[in-house]
Amino acid sequence: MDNVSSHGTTAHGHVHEPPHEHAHEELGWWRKYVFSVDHKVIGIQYAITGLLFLLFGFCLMMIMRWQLAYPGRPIPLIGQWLGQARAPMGIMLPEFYNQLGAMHGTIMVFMGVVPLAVGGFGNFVLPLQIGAPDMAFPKINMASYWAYFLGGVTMLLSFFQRGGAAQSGWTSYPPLADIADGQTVWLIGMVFLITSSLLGSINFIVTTVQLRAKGLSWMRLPFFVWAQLVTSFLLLLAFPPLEAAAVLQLMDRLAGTSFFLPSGLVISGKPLAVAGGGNPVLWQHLFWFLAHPEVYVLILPAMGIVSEIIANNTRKPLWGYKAMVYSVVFIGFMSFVVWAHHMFMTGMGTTMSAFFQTTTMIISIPSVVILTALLLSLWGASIRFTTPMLFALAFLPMFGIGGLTGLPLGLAPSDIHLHDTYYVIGHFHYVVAPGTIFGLFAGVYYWFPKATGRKMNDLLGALHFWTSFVCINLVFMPMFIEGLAGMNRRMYDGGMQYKYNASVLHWNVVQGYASWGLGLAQIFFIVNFFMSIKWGKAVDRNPWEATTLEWSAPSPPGHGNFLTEPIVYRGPYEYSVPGAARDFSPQFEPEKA
Amino acid sequence: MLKFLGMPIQASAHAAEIDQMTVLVHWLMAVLFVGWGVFFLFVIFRFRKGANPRASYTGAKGKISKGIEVAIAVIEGILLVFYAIPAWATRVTRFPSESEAVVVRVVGEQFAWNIHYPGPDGRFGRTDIRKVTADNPLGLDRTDPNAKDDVTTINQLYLPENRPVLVHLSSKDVIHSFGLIEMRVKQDAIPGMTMPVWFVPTRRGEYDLACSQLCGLGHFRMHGFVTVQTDAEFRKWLDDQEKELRAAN
Amino acid sequence: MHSDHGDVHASVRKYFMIGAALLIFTGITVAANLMHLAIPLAITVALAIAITKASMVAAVFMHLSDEKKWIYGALLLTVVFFIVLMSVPSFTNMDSIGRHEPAIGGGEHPAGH
Amino acid sequence: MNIPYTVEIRPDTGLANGKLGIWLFLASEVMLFGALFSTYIILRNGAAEWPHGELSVPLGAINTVILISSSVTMVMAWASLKMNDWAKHRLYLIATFVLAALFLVNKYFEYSDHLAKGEGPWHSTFLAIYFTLTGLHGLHIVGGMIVMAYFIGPGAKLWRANADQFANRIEYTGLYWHFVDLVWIFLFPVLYLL
Ligand code: HEA
Ligand code: HEA
Ligand code: CUA
Ligand SMILES: [Cu+2]
Repeated sequence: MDNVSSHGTTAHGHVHEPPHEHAHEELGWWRKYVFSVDHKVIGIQYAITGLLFLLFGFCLMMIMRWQLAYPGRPIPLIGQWLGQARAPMGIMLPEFYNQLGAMHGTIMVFMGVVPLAVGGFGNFVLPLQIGAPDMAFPKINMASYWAYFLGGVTMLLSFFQRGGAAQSGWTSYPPLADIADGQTVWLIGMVFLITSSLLGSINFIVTTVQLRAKGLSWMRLPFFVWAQLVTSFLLLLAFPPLEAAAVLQLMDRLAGTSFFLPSGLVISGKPLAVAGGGNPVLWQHLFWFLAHPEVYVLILPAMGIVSEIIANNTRKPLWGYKAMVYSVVFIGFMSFVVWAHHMFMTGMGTTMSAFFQTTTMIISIPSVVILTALLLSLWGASIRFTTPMLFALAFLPMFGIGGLTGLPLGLAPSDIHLHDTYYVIGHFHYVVAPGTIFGLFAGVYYWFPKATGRKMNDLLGALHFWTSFVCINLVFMPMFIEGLAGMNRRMYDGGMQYKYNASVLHWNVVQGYASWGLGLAQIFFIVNFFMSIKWGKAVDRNPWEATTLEWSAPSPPGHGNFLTEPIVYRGPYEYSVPGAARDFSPQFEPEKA
Repeated sequence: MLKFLGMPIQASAHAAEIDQMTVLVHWLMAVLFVGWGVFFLFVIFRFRKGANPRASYTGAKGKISKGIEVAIAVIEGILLVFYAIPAWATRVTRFPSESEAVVVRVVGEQFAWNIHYPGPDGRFGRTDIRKVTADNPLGLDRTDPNAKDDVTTINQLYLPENRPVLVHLSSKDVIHSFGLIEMRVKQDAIPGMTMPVWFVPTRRGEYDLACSQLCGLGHFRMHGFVTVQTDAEFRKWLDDQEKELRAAN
Repeated sequence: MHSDHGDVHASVRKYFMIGAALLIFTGITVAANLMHLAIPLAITVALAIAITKASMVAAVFMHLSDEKKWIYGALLLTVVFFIVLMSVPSFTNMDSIGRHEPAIGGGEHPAGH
Repeated sequence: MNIPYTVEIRPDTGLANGKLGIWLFLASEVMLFGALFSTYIILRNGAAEWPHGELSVPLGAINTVILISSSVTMVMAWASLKMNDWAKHRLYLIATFVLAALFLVNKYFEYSDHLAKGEGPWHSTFLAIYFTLTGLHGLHIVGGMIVMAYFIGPGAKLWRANADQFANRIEYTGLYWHFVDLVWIFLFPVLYLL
């Protein structure tokens, strides 16, 4: 029956296929660069928007680091532009500090890293790597970008509403988030962003399952594709509960319900006039049900990128590719059952805490496996220290620090001391900043030639790497010292009122200068980026002598990507095959090449 | 290692246990990080292109990595079963009985800690949401016989040394977190819930009571003070409070 | 998939029969409600019927009885995580050391001798 | 440029792209409503009492009947296409649309009844859940109607150009529509009866 039907439809389909509106005729400028349905254009739109948001989110943080270094001193340069409601006489108000913190977290996670890693690299690279002409649903792809764009604009505009932007942390715990200013617009923005991610993830899964080139079996997929596939499943199944929670919080704020408001609240000395009966911990469960998988959404694409680059620059196959694939699938699966390790202090009994501590320890093992495989891949290599490789190599120990410091947080008793301190901030910034962000930088340097036909400058690249590497460690390493000493996070004055902080306060100044230094270091990147688009060294299809399919397409690839239909003959990382003429045997070259 | 980690003094009976746990994990982390780090530095030096122009297709051999991974899993398991779970269980199940402990209610609000002692009768008075005023943030109903001798303070928690303390923690408005850094105590105060928290202060002195959970614009200044005294001093302080109360009425 | 015509013809009858069965089950649910069963029993009955109806819709109208392994796979994964999600209520309340009680006006506060 | 497997079936997976896509979408919808049902259970367990008989069972039952019928007409709209009966397809699709509209009219009466009494979502936990769940479900109905309206109107052209693709699209719309029905099958007992 199946054969019959598929046969019938195929015949029909080809004969009657209407001329696609975006077939080969020339498109106008708008359709080509703005409302494009081409996955490469959308990928680049995502990437540039994501980078701009990263920069913006970082600027917010640089302002905050001034306040932490010099609490209560007027902010130089931009202080007087911030306005009376935010920084009278250039001195930051606590509510503005909280807005910056909440928006930094939100912007970095939902509008910076995810759009760049998934929307940008996923869109641009994934179809190329599996030999597809485009994503499975190009229009949905475009819709997904524009939903993201709208969400982003909504979030940015929220700074200008009365009362300012959201100020209850990126975690938005009620009851605070139910009553604080700015939250409504945040929630509306989140609904857009969530919608965008859902549309995108459906597209990625279908594309990977359906559009793989001939011969590209599952165990021949580049690791990056696996990472994106798992990531998409996380987005698909973990985001809806947060969407539900956002709707409930919106109802609380707009329709006067009390899903998250218990009875008997007294706010500023007056009983709160709501029906009550709600449960504030419910929000935390729904939030972390998403947000724990979300942190793997932040790291897995970066791991994928790093793996590609390591294979390419070691000139040898990834060690333990299969174990890595199983691990990444296992991580994805487990990430749905560890969420409450963010909530040990909400009054958890022994049973539940034992369960979540155990799952947390279990999920650390596959990360160890992947990292170990990547490290062992270096053994016997012939390492080329290209710019992408510098960032990819640095990723390993940096992620190592971030990941290892997750362990004391995952054990509930040690988390008593560390919860909500700078130790947590240090833990996750090591995974997201010198971890993920470095991975993403590596990816930009690596695939830039594919997207533009030109290479980025290596000297500027090396400068960017070394300055960033030094500064970023100076920002985040002291956080462990501060956290162990007990310094709380989200402190407007850096915690200077507390005696136990006295011995570590001076680090705030160091971190301040280091973060501004980190900001300056990005100038190398920005200059390099724009300069290379025009003046970079022109390259051919395969400048890195790589093996995966994207390198068989022209640089930059035209509409439809490949000139001839790609066929895959071997695994993804066949470098230095004994007996081969060259030290790389691409997937797309037949045996006798 | 403890010294190296730079943790604050241990001012409660269970602090050492928690720090020991922290120290053990950090040993594990340090060994892993240094081990892998040395390996990492060695390979990127040894296998740079200049030193090894032709890569090996098969690369590393042997099963050491599997051994290491299993070892890590086993160590984590040991930490979990023998340290973490029992230590947590003591925190959340072995509450001292109300008769042997100093019982005190702590109620967070934006942005202060309300402290409520039951007084000599050992019973907390009734509270009523309609009685909440600026002078009576807890809405304590002084007409209730149990409430007559209740002592309340704002941001001042007095405790005797070496006696178990049982705190009934809650919040009037948003989520706060009761953080006694030096005593390794942290517990969210969640509105609509009352959470028991217990510990035994072991060192006399003045400590900070921090709010560890973002609770609004005054989160950073929601700063309480804990004074740990000898039992006699503590009793005297309570007596003085009682006297003041009677004088006021 | 029901693409050749004879096949679809055969299914049409099935669709109407299932539609009728669904309506009958709806009637039963309402009738059971009129009987005022004890709450736990009423919940069991109502959910049992709802699950039966839902399975019929999914199996027949949505052709799930005859699908491809990728769809089954995706749904299986969803079901697993759905079950995890449905355990959130017990996670929220089951093992909490706290008592549900407002800070103020919770009546007598605990503490005896 | 054509995307492969939009209409024809990929041999190794046995699927066309849209089929997998719509099922993945439904999977995410399962998680969305799952979270809301979870919320319902938590709040109901935590509530001191739970109102009974606040909603009109006849209205709810009628709406159940309407939605179930619309599922039948929807699947028939697709089956008619497969049997090459365009006229019947139109009839069934329009019937589905009308039934959906009826459902909303009914809902409108229910809502306005409550609001007239001043019993909006703010009134009690029960009504908060009732309005949120049915409101979100109602939005899904509206979404389905928009899609149907498109296939009744401008989208119908595709049948001439590419019959199989059109039939597939109707099938996917149907899958979505049955899911909306399926959610209601749970909402009805949970909100109206228990
Ligand atoms: C990309 C993001 C990311 C990643 C990958 C992780 C990974 C992990 N996280 Fe983290 N986490 C966050 C982002 C992330 N986390 C964020 C954002 C928060 C805070 C949110 C907030 O409150 O605002 C957080 C908070 C957080 C908490 C809550 C803390 C608290 O609030 O008190 C916990 C507790 O269990 C935890 C645990 C873990 C664990 C066990 C891992 C494990 O998966 C880690 C496993 C990895 C390893 C074990 C490393 C292995 C590597 C080596 C051994 C090699 C070493 C190599 C060399 C030296 C070359 N994390
Ligand atoms: C992905 C997530 C992510 C990333 C990447 C970062 C990056 C950084 N974060 Fe952030 N942070 C969070 C997520 C993230 N953060 C979250 C979730 C919180 C908690 C919020 C809360 O409390 O609710 C937080 C909180 C937080 C705090 C604690 C505030 C407090 O508790 O009061 C601090 C303090 O120093 C900080 C600092 C930094 C710094 C210095 C960086 C730097 O590493 C930034 C480096 C950035 C770059 C290097 C970007 C460079 C971009 C470009 C160069 C673009 C170029 C553009 C073009 C070419 C067009 N962060
Ligand atoms: Cu109270 Cu922070
Ligand atoms: Cu987590």
